[in-house]
Amino acid sequence: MNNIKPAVLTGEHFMNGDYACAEGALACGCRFFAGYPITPATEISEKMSRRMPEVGGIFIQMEDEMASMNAILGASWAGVKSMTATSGPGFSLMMENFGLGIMMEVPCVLVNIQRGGPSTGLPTLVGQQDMMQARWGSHGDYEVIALTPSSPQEMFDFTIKAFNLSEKYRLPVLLMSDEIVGHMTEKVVIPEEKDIKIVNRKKPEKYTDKYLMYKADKDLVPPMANAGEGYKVITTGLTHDEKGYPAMNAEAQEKLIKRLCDKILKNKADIIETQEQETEDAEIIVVAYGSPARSALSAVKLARKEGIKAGLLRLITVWPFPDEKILEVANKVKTIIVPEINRGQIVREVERCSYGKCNVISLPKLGNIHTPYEILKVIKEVSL
Amino acid sequence: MNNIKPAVLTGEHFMNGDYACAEGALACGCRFFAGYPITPATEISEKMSRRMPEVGGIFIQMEDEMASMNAILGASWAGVKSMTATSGPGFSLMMENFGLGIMMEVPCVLVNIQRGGPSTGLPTLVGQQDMMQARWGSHGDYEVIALTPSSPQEMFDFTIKAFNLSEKYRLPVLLMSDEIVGHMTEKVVIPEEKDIKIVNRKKPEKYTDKYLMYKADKDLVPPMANAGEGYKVITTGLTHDEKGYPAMNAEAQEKLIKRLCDKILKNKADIIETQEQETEDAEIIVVAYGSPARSALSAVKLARKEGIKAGLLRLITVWPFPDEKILEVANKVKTIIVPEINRGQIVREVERCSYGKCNVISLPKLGNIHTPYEILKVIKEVSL
Amino acid sequence: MSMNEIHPMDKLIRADRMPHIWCSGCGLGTNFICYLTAMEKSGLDLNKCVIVSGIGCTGRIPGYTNIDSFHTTHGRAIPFALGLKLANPELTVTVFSGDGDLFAIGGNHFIHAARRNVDINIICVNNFNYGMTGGQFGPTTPLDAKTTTSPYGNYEHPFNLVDLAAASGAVYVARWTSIHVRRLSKSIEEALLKKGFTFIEIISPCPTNYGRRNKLGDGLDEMKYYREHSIIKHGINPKEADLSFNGEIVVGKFVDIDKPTFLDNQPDMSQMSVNNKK
Amino acid sequence: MSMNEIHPMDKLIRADRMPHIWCSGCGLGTNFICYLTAMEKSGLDLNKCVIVSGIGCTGRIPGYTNIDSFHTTHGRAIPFALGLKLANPELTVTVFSGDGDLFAIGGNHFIHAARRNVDINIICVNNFNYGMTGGQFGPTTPLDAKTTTSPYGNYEHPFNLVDLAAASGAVYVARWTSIHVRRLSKSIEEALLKKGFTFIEIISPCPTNYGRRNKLGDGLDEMKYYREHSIIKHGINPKEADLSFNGEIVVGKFVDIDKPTFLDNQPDMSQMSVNNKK
Amino acid sequence: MNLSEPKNKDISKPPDYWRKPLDVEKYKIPHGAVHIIIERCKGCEFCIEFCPQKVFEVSDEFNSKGYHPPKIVSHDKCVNCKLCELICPEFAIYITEDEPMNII
Amino acid sequence: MNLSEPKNKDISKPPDYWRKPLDVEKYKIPHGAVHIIIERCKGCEFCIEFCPQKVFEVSDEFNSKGYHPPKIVSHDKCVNCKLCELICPEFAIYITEDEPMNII
Amino acid sequence: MKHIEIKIGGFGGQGIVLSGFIMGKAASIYDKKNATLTQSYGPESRGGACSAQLIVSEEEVDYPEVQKPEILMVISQEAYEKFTPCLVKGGILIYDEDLVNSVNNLPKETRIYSIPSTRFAEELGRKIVTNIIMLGFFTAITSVISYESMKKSVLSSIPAGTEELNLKAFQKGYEFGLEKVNGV
Amino acid sequence: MKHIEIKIGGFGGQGIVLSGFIMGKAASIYDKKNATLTQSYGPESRGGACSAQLIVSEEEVDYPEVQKPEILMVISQEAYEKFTPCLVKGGILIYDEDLVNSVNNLPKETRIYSIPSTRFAEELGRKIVTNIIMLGFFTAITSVISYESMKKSVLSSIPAGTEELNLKAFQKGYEFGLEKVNGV
Ligand SMILES: Cc1ncc(C[n+]2csc(CCOP(=O)(O)OP(=O)(O)O)c2C)c(N)n1
Ligand SMILES: Cc1ncc(C[n+]2csc(CCOP(=O)(O)OP(=O)(O)O)c2C)c(N)n1
Ligand code: SF4
Ligand code: SF4
Ligand code: SF4
Ligand code: SF4
Ligand code: SF4
Ligand code: SF4
Ligand SMILES: [Mg+2]
Ligand SMILES: [Mg+2]
Repeated sequence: MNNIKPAVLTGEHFMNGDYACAEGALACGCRFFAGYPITPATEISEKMSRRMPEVGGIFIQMEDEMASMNAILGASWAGVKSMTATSGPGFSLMMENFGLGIMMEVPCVLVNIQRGGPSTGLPTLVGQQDMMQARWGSHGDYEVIALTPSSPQEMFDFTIKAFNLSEKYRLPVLLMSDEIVGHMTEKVVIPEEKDIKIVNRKKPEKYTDKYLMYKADKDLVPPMANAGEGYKVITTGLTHDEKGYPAMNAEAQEKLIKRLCDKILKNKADIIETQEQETEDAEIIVVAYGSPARSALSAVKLARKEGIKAGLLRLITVWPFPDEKILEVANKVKTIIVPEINRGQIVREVERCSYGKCNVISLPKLGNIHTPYEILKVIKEVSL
Repeated sequence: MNNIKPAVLTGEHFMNGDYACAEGALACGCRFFAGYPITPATEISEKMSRRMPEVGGIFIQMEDEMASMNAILGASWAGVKSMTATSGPGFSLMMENFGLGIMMEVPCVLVNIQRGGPSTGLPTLVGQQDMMQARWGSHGDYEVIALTPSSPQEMFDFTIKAFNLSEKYRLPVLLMSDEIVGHMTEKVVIPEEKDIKIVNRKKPEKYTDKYLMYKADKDLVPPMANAGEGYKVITTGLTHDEKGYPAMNAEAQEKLIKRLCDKILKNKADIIETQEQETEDAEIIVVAYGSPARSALSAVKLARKEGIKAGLLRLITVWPFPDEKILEVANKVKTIIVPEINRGQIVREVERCSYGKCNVISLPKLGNIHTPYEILKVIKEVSL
Repeated sequence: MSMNEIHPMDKLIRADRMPHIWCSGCGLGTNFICYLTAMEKSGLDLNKCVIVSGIGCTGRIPGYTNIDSFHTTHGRAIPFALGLKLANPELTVTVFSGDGDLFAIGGNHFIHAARRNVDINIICVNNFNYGMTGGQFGPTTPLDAKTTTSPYGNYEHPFNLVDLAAASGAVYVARWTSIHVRRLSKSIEEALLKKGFTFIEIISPCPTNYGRRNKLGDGLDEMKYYREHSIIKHGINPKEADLSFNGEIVVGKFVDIDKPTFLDNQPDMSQMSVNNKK
Repeated sequence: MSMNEIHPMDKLIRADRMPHIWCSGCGLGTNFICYLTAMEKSGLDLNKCVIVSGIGCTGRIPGYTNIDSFHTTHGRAIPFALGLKLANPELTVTVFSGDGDLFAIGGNHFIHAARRNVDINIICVNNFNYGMTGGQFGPTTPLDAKTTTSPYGNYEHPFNLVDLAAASGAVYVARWTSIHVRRLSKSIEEALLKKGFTFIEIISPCPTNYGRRNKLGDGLDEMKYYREHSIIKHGINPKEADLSFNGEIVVGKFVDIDKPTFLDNQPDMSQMSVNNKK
Repeated sequence: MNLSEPKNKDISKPPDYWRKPLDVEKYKIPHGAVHIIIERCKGCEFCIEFCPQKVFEVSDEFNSKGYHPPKIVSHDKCVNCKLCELICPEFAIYITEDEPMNII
Repeated sequence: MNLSEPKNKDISKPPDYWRKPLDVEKYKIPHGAVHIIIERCKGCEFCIEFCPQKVFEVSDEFNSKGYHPPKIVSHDKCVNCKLCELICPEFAIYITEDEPMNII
Repeated sequence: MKHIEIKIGGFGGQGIVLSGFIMGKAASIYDKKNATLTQSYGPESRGGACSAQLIVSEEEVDYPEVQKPEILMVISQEAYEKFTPCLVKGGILIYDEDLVNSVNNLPKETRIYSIPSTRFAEELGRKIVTNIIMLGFFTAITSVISYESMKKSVLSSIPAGTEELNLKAFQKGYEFGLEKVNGV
Repeated sequence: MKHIEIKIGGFGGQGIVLSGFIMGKAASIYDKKNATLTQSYGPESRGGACSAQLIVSEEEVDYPEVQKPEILMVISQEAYEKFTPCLVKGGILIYDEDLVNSVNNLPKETRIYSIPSTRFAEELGRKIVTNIIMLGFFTAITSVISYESMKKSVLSSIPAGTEELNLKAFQKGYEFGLEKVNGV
């Protein structure tokens, strides 16, 4: 038994983002991982293949990403916290059954270490090109939760946060990381087990004939019965009523889809997290997330040194989108600059939420993160 | 040979939208169809299975939608116009390789007869819930062309238009129809063969050693060599250079992805089609597409009868989005109303493009189209 | 006749959902009751029995079963079931789905789960077509059969499902038809109690779509056909249990072997030392 | 030694892309040259020869081949190839890809294309792992083998690819190793000229990932191992050609039969009358 | 290879729990009371065709779904084999045990 | 079943086009001129190990990629079998036909 | 009659949608009017509720759904119950008297016509032509579609080889309808 | 030294990234500084261009990429050619003299240190420890990371059972470096 490590590796580690993500999952109780290798997310699988047996969990490498996604849904229904990890091509393949997770309200975590796309694209280089796909990639209407870490430490922390949100709101939560963060190695501090805040799914009362699978509480989230507990679970990807029975009509659809969306939208205040740096008096605000948020912070510091009133609004939760926060900022500043490693995705949301109140500038880049100077240059231009 | 029908069924037919789509494809030379049955798109497959052998083409029912998508890409590379048809769940599964089509620049047509989602949802009821997915459903950055017919006649006409655009701009074009239009039966007039305008892909000059697979012309579209013609085609889903060789760096990515997007964005004037009814003096404009555009037209007519200055802007091309047209309208009117069979998707684009210039109202509905009165009610409310 | 109209199976089904959606003469109801009977006889704790399906007429079975039941997406029942089983090995997990669901879109999951010998049970209703979407041909449709997408007769060779299952690694492989109610039920019971990946194919009438278009008469005629044309050949090489259009139907149990399951093969960490971890 | 450094194969490869990305000691280059030689000897019109792959180290082969070449997405080479072939039956279409590409994510397309007997040729390089992504186990990895995702030894049963191919309907099934350059090349030539769905498995060294982690030495050691441990058994039942870890490697041609292809079976419309169209 | 001969234990003969073997209740033929839930029936006629005792016949009546449910023509002949219960796709028939009939 | 015996036509023996059968050019052993494209070599040593005539040996030199290409130690022994050409993964060796050597 | 809305209801498998198709084709192709047919059905292949909705108009049809049908044709009790509440005042109800047996709660001034079409069809030897008999009946009773157009439409919409049977069925319903209308 | 940027370049398979990892771990975990390691590589598993970039800083590292390295350590000619242009004026170049043979076009005032580490490694019997020798050499030459921390980091980053060999290699490089620095 020597050299077998505990689930929570309390202490300081020099660790890459992918590994930190795996450790975060284990630390908050994830005991089922199903994945299919893909650069640059493979290291998560690799770490899990070594660690899961150590902590009595299951690691399985599936035949593809559709299988991986479904396996974690099944595992979660068996009452076990579960996760998968992939990158662009695999993310696309998971989208159909990500929708099943939304419809059946299954807590679990889906990690996307974004690389350059479309198609096979640039497997070894960074991208943030799946941000809109995270929101719209599956057919039908739904709302999602997506978090964007900027460092290995946050890969650890936000994985736990993702699990907590998924258990609380009963849906697959997206951790939208990128190749730079996933492959970057930095110090990761893992707290003691008792200091890790863990949220677990609500359980229903004892089973009676009157038990309703999908009767939501006030928070719009129904308590969850796991398989094997005697609740006679009934669930389907079809539109269904509170009993969980298929209900093939427009009224049932309105009711169900509205609740599924509202459980996110009405709890935005609880879900959304943003971070501000030097924003109080800022006239120019950079809105950023993921790895470019690091360049943006550098740029803002450089700009301040030059006396420019620049600030950073970092999105930690990109979805649900902080509409109100953006409008608040738009009302206050002259210009918003949005650097992204894509051709301008989240900037569209910023534009939408700004209602023309300020100037919105997209700073797209592909295949690499912006240097601070690239962002600084634009800050300077608009500060004139 | 008696009773075998020609490819172009010139004449008047009482035909449903799905069949009209199949006939449109055959009429403009589609000779390869690969599909997998799914309600409410199955009738397209069924019609193709009967008709393709009649016209010397290939109908194949694949094992799933990923296979269908790839089969049509292969067939198109063999020089044959090809198509597939599906609905939500299958559309999700096609997304990864839709991206391959974008990257390899393969002309073909992908039809989505939208039903209610997410997940298996409401197989037999209408939806327009995949409109954003059409734009963002595959990983990576790219631009798409998506058309939204409102009648069986348009199913015929727009299928031809979709093929023409796909051959002209070398990409898979989306026909985003819906269950109501697909299953609706109306008169369809099929013109004489000679009156059907057909665009075929540009061909490269005779092969020499210097031939470059992906060297674009001024229109940003490279001429296309088919397999078997001696051009030593080389193509990949990886980021590539003009030779078609993989190029694993940010510069190649910037260059390639920019061209792939620009060939759509810079040709928007040629691609985008909208239709206006009673808009000249309108103070309230309904922006609609697909089947609800029919309700919207009814509503506008009823409003006019009551002396309200209402108009209809119908989107025929939803993607690329008519940003400029919307801004133009927003500058002119008091209110834009957007009825959609979803929880408000395209309305977000309308909001984004209006820059707060006018009031934008989302009129979402699920599982059925709006009645004219539902739209009229809102028109009346905002006209006060 | 009693006034007390409670069918003894009503406790195992969601009786408030009756009548089910299946057509008159469809074999699915019969197959379903065979499964319920087997589960009851097996002595398994019903609270630990789980049923999973994809989409299709057959796929509606879980929704009518009064145990933990999962109606997943088309083709994905097996990986979903695998997740359930591996995460909680106490569960007895059965996938009950159609030929199209399991072998068209879902074929890859089938062969891989069989290969891994995950301890789940697969029951496939083979009605030679996609019933739910209106009767298209599928990977089990015989050559020349007419369906809505093979109007001139099917031109694809069908799979021999029992052979494919055996070649993929299943430890228990059997085939019955809907008329073999007792043998089928007993076979399902065996499979439920067997460790490892089991596969049972049920040849079943779809009068509405397949039967009608192929002039096989109604459901009753198909059932009679099975009674007359089935031949039991236990232990035969599954390769020789090919089905042909309107020909003899070989039924029986073809494979019943023992092999470590996916969970049996998991690393025993108590034995691990630093050396194993390189 | 000549000063004219033009390799005779340079006309068949995209020589300006040399050196290729494959590691020293990798079997892929050798397998590749066997294919090129076969194609040349076959007498086929090279302008009508097409090569298709998915993603992986093996999947890079098309990009180096100086004929129409398609590097598609992971797992999807077969349906892409099928589209090419059916849309233009004049083409000779070969899929050259890895074990993971063809049998993990792509497994379903394989069994279905074989079932349909689409006239394409599949060459699968089985290096027992996913080379390109850094050496994870896959569906052909032997039990107990170490890979980056089986650090304690692989606990999944592998497929016997030749058996699976045969059970799925392939009309030509053979297996060779990278050392069997002449037999392999001849076998590829046969497959190229054979009508119907053909399958050739090539056991091939991946010293960097699989070999290193399993103490098999470098590429040369693996090649020597194949030379010593291969045994040719033509015509053996593919079921008996199982591979085991570090054991005997049965090679040879196992299946060579004739069967109408997908295109052969297409309806002959000149025969159609109104009655057939009901 | 992995394929061994299947263990043909018992599925080749009809399982023994379906009815009590005759020798247990010697001289008595089990007898069942047949119950039909008319409204569930979809008129497939499986029960009519396959009941070994030909207990049923098609009736002329319709149920509210428009199907002709079976009617019992010779209730006395029922031997409680429960085949009808097992084969009816609609959960529309079940058998309860009745006093066995002496055949001596 | 579909499985018939494979036609074992010719792949069980080495194909005949690899070198001219000896009886064609009686009394002459074919002889090849060996060409190595040093810069392509990745030092796998396949050629060295598998050349039936042991024509090669590892050289001490490095090419610019840092690999040791083979060197020719007994050029005269080459019988133009082209195995090296077929087995070299790097397209780094090829053989041209040389004057055959008389062995009488 | 500038714009008329028709609803047909019954079970899946009764040829409901085909009836609507034949009517619509007659109106559209042969009578040269505008016709829009929509349908609705559930997950069942057979036996589930099913309806067809047809709008026949001299103008273009914008909104395609039927909201308040002027004519309702029903072939099941369930469809009767479900759809009669929508029928306009003074509308026409046509039904199969074998399958709809309790006719009540009707909107005011409804004109009611019933026919034992299932029985007639059984007499003709093929239950499957019930819907064609109904179509003949419909043609006699309403003036939405001309007799000639409807006949053409029937003939061009049924499987080859079944012309005679279908024509007989159509005629049977038509004549029965004429009798009803003319009060014979 | 508040913020220092280091770049390591060579071929895949040479342990480039591991070198960066060991340095970064030493700085971060044992020297208690901030360290950020990033890497870049191509599609090749072996033999392709590969580099590691390490920032060691007393402050938090925001932008993680190395733009103008103060220290460049290269183990292939290709890496030499590619990366030397970025080296800052007065920076340090460390290279393997067996694998980098033409050293020219260097930025001004570059301090150059070379070591035959591949040869040393072959002498130690395992070519694989080339990078550990380089690390020892690096430790002696620069003052970025303390000797003790680097040693601990080496020991905690290599496979169990290879401690002795690696320590020997590290020591070899370190001593050779000390000689160079002290001009012995
Ligand atoms: C991704 C996806 N593609 C297609 C469908 C449509 N679909 C639903 S069931 C089905 C086939 C069902 O056939 P089978 O599994 O044989 O079941 P049966 O109805 O015959 O019992 C299909 C194609 C779907 N729901 N999802
Ligand atoms: C959808 C998708 N999932 C995963 C990957 C990552 N991926 C690329 S190649 C590969 C495996 C390759 O293995 P194999 O086919 O055996 O080829 P080899 O490299 O061993 O020749 C994987 C998993 C991908 N590109 N796309
Ligand atoms: S369509 Fe076929 S399989 Fe489906 S319920 Fe009807 S008879 Fe059964
Ligand atoms: S990783 Fe393996 S398969 Fe890939 S090139 Fe290297 S040796 Fe060959
Ligand atoms: S129990 Fe047996 S004998 Fe009695 S009615 Fe049923 S099938 Fe007939
Ligand atoms: S078997 Fe059941 S459904 Fe069929 S006729 Fe008999 S009672 Fe009715
Ligand atoms: S041709 Fe044959 S004998 Fe000559 S060097 Fe090559 S392998 Fe050796
Ligand atoms: S076979 Fe080729 S690559 Fe290998 S050592 Fe010989 S020449 Fe070099
Ligand atoms: Mg089926
Ligand atoms: Mg491989």
